[in-house]
Amino acid sequence: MNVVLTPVMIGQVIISGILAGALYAMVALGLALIFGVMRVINIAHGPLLMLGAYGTYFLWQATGVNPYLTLPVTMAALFVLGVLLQRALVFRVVDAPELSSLLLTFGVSIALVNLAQLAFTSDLRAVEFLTASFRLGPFAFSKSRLVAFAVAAAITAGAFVFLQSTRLGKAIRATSQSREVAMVCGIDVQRIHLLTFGLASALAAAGGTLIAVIVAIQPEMGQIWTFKSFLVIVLGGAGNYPGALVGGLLLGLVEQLASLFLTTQLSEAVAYVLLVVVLLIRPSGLLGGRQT
Amino acid sequence: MSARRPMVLVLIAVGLAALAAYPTVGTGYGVRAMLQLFMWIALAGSWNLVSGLTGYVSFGHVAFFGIGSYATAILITRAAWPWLPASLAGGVAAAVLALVIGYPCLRLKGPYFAIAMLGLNEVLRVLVSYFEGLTGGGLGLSLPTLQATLPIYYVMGATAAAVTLLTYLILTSRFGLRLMTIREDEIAAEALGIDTFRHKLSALLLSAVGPGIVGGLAARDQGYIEPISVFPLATTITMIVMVLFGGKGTVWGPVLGAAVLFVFQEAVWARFIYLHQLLFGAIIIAVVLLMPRGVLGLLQLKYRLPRTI
Amino acid sequence: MTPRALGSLVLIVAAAGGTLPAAAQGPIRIGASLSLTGTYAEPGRFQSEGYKLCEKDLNARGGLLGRKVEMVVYDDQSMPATGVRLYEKLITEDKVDAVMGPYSSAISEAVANVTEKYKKVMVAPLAATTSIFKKGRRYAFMMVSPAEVYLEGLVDIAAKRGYKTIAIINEDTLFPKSSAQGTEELARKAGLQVVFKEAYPKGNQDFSGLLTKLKASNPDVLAAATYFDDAVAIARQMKELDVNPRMFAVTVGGDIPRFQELLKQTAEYIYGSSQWEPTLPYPGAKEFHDAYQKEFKHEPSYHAAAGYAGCVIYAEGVKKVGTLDADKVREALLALKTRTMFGDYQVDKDGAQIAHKTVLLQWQEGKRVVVWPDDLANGKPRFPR
Amino acid sequence: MAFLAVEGVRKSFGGVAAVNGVSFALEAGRIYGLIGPNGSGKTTLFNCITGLERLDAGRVTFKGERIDRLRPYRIANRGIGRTFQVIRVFPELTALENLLVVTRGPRVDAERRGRELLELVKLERLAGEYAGNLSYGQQKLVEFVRVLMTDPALILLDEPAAGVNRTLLNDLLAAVARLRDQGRTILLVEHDMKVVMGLCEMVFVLDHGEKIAEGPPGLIQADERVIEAYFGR
Amino acid sequence: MIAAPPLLVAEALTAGYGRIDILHDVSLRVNVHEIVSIIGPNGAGKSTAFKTIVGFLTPRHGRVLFDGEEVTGVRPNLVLRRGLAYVPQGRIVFPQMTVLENLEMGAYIERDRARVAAALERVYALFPVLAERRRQKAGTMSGGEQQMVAIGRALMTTPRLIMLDEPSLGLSPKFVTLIFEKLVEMRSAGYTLMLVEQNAVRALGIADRAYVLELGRNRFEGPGAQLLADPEVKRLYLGG
Repeated sequence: MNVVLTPVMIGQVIISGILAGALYAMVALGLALIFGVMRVINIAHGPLLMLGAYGTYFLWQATGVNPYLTLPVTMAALFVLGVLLQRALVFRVVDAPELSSLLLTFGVSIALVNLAQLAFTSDLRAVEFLTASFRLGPFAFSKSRLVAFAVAAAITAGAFVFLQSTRLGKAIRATSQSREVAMVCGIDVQRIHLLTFGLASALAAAGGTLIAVIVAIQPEMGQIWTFKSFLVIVLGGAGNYPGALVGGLLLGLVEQLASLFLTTQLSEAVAYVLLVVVLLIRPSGLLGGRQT
Repeated sequence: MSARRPMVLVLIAVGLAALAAYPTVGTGYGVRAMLQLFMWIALAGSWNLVSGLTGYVSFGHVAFFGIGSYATAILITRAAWPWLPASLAGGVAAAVLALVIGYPCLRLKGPYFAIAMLGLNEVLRVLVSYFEGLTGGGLGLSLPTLQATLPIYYVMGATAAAVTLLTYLILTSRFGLRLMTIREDEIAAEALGIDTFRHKLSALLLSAVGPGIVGGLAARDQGYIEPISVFPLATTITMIVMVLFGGKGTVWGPVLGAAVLFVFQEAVWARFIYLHQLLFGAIIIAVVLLMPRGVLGLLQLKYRLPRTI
Repeated sequence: MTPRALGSLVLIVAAAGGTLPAAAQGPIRIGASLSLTGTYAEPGRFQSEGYKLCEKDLNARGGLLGRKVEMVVYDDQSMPATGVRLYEKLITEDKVDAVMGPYSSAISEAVANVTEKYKKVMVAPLAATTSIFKKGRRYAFMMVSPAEVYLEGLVDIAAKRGYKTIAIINEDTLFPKSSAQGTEELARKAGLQVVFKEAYPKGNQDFSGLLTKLKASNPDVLAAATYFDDAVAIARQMKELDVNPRMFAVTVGGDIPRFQELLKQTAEYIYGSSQWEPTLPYPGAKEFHDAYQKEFKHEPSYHAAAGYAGCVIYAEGVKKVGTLDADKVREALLALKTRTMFGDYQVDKDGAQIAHKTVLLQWQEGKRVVVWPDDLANGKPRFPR
Repeated sequence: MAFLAVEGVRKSFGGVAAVNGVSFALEAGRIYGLIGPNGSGKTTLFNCITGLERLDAGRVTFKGERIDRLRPYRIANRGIGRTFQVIRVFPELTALENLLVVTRGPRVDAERRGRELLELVKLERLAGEYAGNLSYGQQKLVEFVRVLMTDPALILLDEPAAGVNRTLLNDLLAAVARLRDQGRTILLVEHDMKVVMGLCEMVFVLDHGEKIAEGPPGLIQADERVIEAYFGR
Repeated sequence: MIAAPPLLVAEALTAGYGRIDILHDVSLRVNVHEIVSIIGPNGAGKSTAFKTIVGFLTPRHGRVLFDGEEVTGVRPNLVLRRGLAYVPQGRIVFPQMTVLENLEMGAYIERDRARVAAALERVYALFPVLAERRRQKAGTMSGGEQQMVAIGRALMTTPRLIMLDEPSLGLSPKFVTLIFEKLVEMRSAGYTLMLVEQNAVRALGIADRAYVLELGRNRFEGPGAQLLADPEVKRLYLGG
C-alpha cells in the first residue's frame, strides 16, 4: 500500500509547487504592499480575490469571452472597490493597535463573504476553460495552471517594474520606508494609502481571475488565500516586496512536497509550523532586514 | 468605595442566587441559552485575562476550547471518566497546551503573535484529525448518551463565575499590575525587573484553563464533537468582539459584552437568517471604529473609575 | 429568539420568565432546524424545500389527524451547537408537536440527545451514519442507506469486470470517512486489493500531491468519498495530471446536475452514488419531481426527496396509530415496511435503515444513467477506451 | 574590585557603531555623570548595561559578576535600576500603581512606601490619577521614584532634569544626593551642565561611541577634546 | 529692511501629544535670508515646535503664518508645496533607495523634468559626494553622508524656508563642521534656514537670530552673537 516515490513524482510535485508558487507570490504581493505601507494585515484580501473570481465567472457567462480577457476588468473593478474600502474604513485604523486593523478587516471579510452568498448564492460555479493538460516527457502540465503561472509572473514582474521605476511606485516604496519623510517630500500619504489598497485589491482580483479557471468558485473560497498570503509575506520578510516572490515559491514547494512525503492532511500544518519556525529564527523573515 | 462594597456584594449574591434558581422556572431552551451565555462569559473573560491585560492578542484562543473538548471527550469515551473530572482535566490539557505553544509564540510580537496563534489553532485542528486512533479523526467522537444539562448548567455557571472572580483577583493584585505593564510598556517592565516572559506565560496559562473546562462541558453537553466544530476561528473572533464591546482590561467588561452580544445574536439570527453574518461583520466594524475601549472602558476613563467596574 | 425568550433571559432575576400557556388546539406544528447558511447551506436548502413541499401536500390532502400541518424551520448555521439549542427552543419554547431531523450526520448526532431527552420521535432523513442509531436511542429513525455502502455498486461492478486494484481517498469528516471505511471493507470482501488510501482535510483545493502518489499506485478503480466541492476539484485535477483509472466514482457530488454543468466533458464516465433519482421506478417519484419542479423552479436533489419522504414516513406512522404520542408512533415506525417515492423503508429495532438502496450513476453523454443495482438500472456502465 | 565595570563594550546598528569599545569603572556610593552630544551613544550604553541591547563585544560586570548575557529583568533584580530618556511610565496605571508593580511583600507596606516616595516629589495627591493624565514633568518624577521602590544599589538616570521645573528640580537633586549618602551609586546622563557639575564627583565623556575623557567635573570642563566635541567650538 | 514682512510667524503655539502639552505659548519668527537657530535643553519642546509648524501636529492654540498666509495644521505635504521644506531629526533617508532615488523623491511634487535636473545639479554642486555616490543605497552610507542626502532632498523643490531638526546630531566633528559650513553656504545662496540644535555654540555662531526655549516656553531671543555672549545663556548651556 505504501507508494514508492520516484524522481518523476518528485519532479511532478515540484512543477506543481512552482506553478502554484507564482500565483501565491502575486496574490501575496498585494497583502505585502498593504502591510508594508500601512502595517495593516488585510484579512479581507482573500474575499477580494473571491470577488475577482466571480467577476470573471459572470463576465464569461454573460459574454462568452475568453475568461483571461476579463482580467483588466476585474482588476479595475477591484481597484475601485479597494480604494473605497480604504477611504471609508481602513484609513481609520492605520495607526491603531494591530488588534483594530485585524478585527476591522475581519469584519469586512465576513461581510463580503456574506454579501457574496446573498448575491451569488453558495452554489459552486466553474469556468470550464482550458481544462486539459499537455505532457512533456513524463510530466503533465495543466494548461490553466501554466497560463496562471505565466500571467501571474508577468503581473508580478509588472508590479515590480511599477514599484521600482515609476513616480507613484517609488512614492509607495518611499511611504513604506518612512512615512514621515514621505510626507515632507510632499507625498500625499493618504492618497498613497488609497492607491496601495487599490493596487493590492487589483492584484487579488488578478489572482481571482486566474484561479477561477483552475478551481470552482464559491463565496468562501477566499479566506484560505488570506492565510496563505500571510504565510508567504512572513516567509519572505514582511515589507520586503521581492520577498513575496521567494516566499510564494517556497510555500508552493513546501505544500506540495509535504503532501507528497507526508499526507495532504498534514501539508497545511507543515506550512504553519514552518511559519512559526521562521519567525522564531528570523523574526523579520527570510529576506527581511533587521526588525525595528 | 468601602461603603458601597457590601451593597455590591449583596447585588452579586442576589444575581447568583437568581441564576441558580433559574432552571426551576426556565424552559429547556432558556436553560440551554443561559448555559451558552455562561460559556461565552467564561471564554470572553479568559481571553481578556491574556489579551486584555498583557495586550498580546490571541487570535487562536479557541484552540484551548477545542483541546479541552477533545481531552474531555477522550477521557469519557476511552477511559470512562465521569464528565466532571474529565472536564476539569480538559482545563489541565488546555493549560499544558498553553505552555507548549506559549513558549515559542510569546517571543513573537504584535501581529506576528496574533497570526502565529491563529496558525497554531489550524495546526491543532489538523493534528486532531490526523491522530485518529485517539480522536476518531474526521469521524469525531460521539459520547455516550447522558442527560446532564442541569448539572452542566451549574458547573458552566460556576466556571464563568470563577473566571470573573479570577479576573477580579488578578486585576486587584500586583501580579495583575505587572501583567498590565507588559501591555503598557514591555521594555520598561523588563527594565524594572519584571520577568515579562514568565508573566506572559502565566497569563496565557490562566487564560487557557477556563476555555479548556468549558470546552469539555460543551462537548459533554452536546454529546458529539468533530474537529471542524470545536476549532472555528469565528469563536475566537466572537470572544474578542465581546471583550472589546464590554471593555477590555476590566472585570465586568467581558460579562457585559458576552451578555449583550449573545442576546443580540440570538435575537437577530431568528429574524434575519441570511443577514446575520453580515450583521456580525457590521458589529465588528462598528465596535472597532466607534468604541475600541468598550462600554466600561469609556466609563472608566471618563469618570476615572477603577478597573474593577 | 422570540421576545418571550428575550424576556425570560432579561427577567431571570425576577424569576418571572418561563412557563407559558400550552399551545392551543391549532395546527400540528412540526419543527426542524436546518443548515440554511454555512457549510451545508446548499443541501440544507434542498431538505427544507422537501419539508415545505410535504407540508403543502399533506395539507392539500386534509392535513394530519384532521389538523393542518405547519412546519417551523430555523437555521443552525451548519453548527451542531446551534442545532442543539434550536431543538431545545422548538420543543420547550415553541412547543412544537413533532420534530424532523436536521441536515448532516454530525448535527443529527448532536441534536438526537435533545429529542431523546424530550421523547420526541425524530425521523432524520439525511443522517447516513449508522452509529447514531446504535447508541441505545429510542426515538431516532434513519431514512437513507448508510454511508458505508454508498459505493457498493462500484465495488460490485469492478469485481465482476475482474479489476484487481482500488484506491480510496476521502475528505476527513464524518460522512466521507465512514463511506471510505465501508468501501474499503466491501472492496476487500470482493477481492480487490487496496493499493492506495489517503484522507485530505475539509476545504482542500489542491490535490496535486495526493493525485501524483495515487497515479503512481496505478489503480484500476478510484473511489473518492467526497462532498461536492472536492468532487469537482478532484475530477478537474485528475484530468490535469493525467490520472486515468478504469473506473472513478465519487460519493456526494456526482449525482448533482451541477456536477456535469460545471465539468462538462470532464464529467463523462464518472460514477456518482445517489440515494435517489427521479427516474427510478419508485411509486410517485416522477410526480414528486414534477411537483417540486413546479413549486421551486429547479430540479430536486436527493436531499429534497429524502426530506419529503422523511416527512411522509412520519405522517404515515402518525396516521397508523391515530395519535401524536411518541411511544405509539415509534412502535408504528419500527414496524413499518413500505416503499415511497424515495424507495424502500424498513428499519431494524434501533431505527437504523436496512431496506433503502443507494444506486450508482454514471455520466454518459452528459446524462445521469443508473447503472447499479440491476433491478433499478436504466443503462449499462461504460468504460473509457 | 569595581562596583560596576564596563569593559570594551561595543554595539553597532546596521554597520554603524553606536558604542565603540567603551570602558569605565564605578565605585560604590558615588555619583557619576555621563555626558556627550546627542547621538554619542549614552543611551545605547545604558541599554547595554541594563541588558536591553545585546553587546557585540566586551563585558559588563556588576559586583564582580558578569551581567552582560542576562535578561534585563535579571539585571534589574540584581540591583540596577534605571529611568528612560523618553518617558516610560505605564499610562493606564495610576501613579501609585506605577510604583507598586515591582514590589513584593505585604501590600500595605508597599503602598506606604509608594506614598512616601510620591510625597518626596510632591505628587502624593495625584497617587490615584492615571499616569497618562499627568504632565510631562510629573511623569518624569513618577518614573524617577518608581526606580527607588526596589532600592537598587546602582541607579542609572537618563536625563532626570530635562523637562522638570526648577523648584522640583532642586528637590530632585537633593533626593539624588541623599541616595548617594545612603550608599547608592548613581550614574546619570544629563545635559544640564549645572546639574552635572553640581552633583557629579566624576564625569565620563562620550563622543561617537567612544570615551574621550574621564575625570572630575572641573578638569573635564577644561579638557580641549571635550570642549571640541561637546561645547562645539 | 523693516519693510520686508517675516517669512514665517508662529504665534503663541500651545501643542503636544495626546493629553500632554509640550509647548506653551511659544512664538517664533523667521525673516527672509536669515538663519534662525532654536536651542534649549532636551525636553524644551524644540522639535515639537518644528513638528507643529510643519503640520505633523495641530496646535491646541495659536497659529502659524507662512509668507502671510495661515498654514496652521496644514499637512506637511501641502506646506511643502508652499515652499516650506523640513529635514527631520535623525538623518532619516529612504534606506532601501539609492541616493539618486532619495533626491528624486525630494522633487516628488515637481513634475517639470528640466527643473528637477536643475535642482539635482544644484544639490550635486553643494554636496559633490552625493554625485559620486548616486547609485549607492542610502541606508549603507555613513551618518554624515545620510545627513547630506536628507538636506539635499529638502533642496530639490527649491524651497523658500528650510527647517532642519538637529542637523549635527550624532555626526563626527569633521561632518559637524562640514554641515555647518554648508548651512552658511546655503544662506549665501539665498536660502532661508531655521534649525533646532543641541550644539548651542555652533548654532548660535551661525545664527542671525536665535531663540532659547526652556520647558516649552520662550526664554531668550536675540541675535546669535548676542546670546552667545549672554552670561545667563552661558551658565545654562556651557556650565560656566
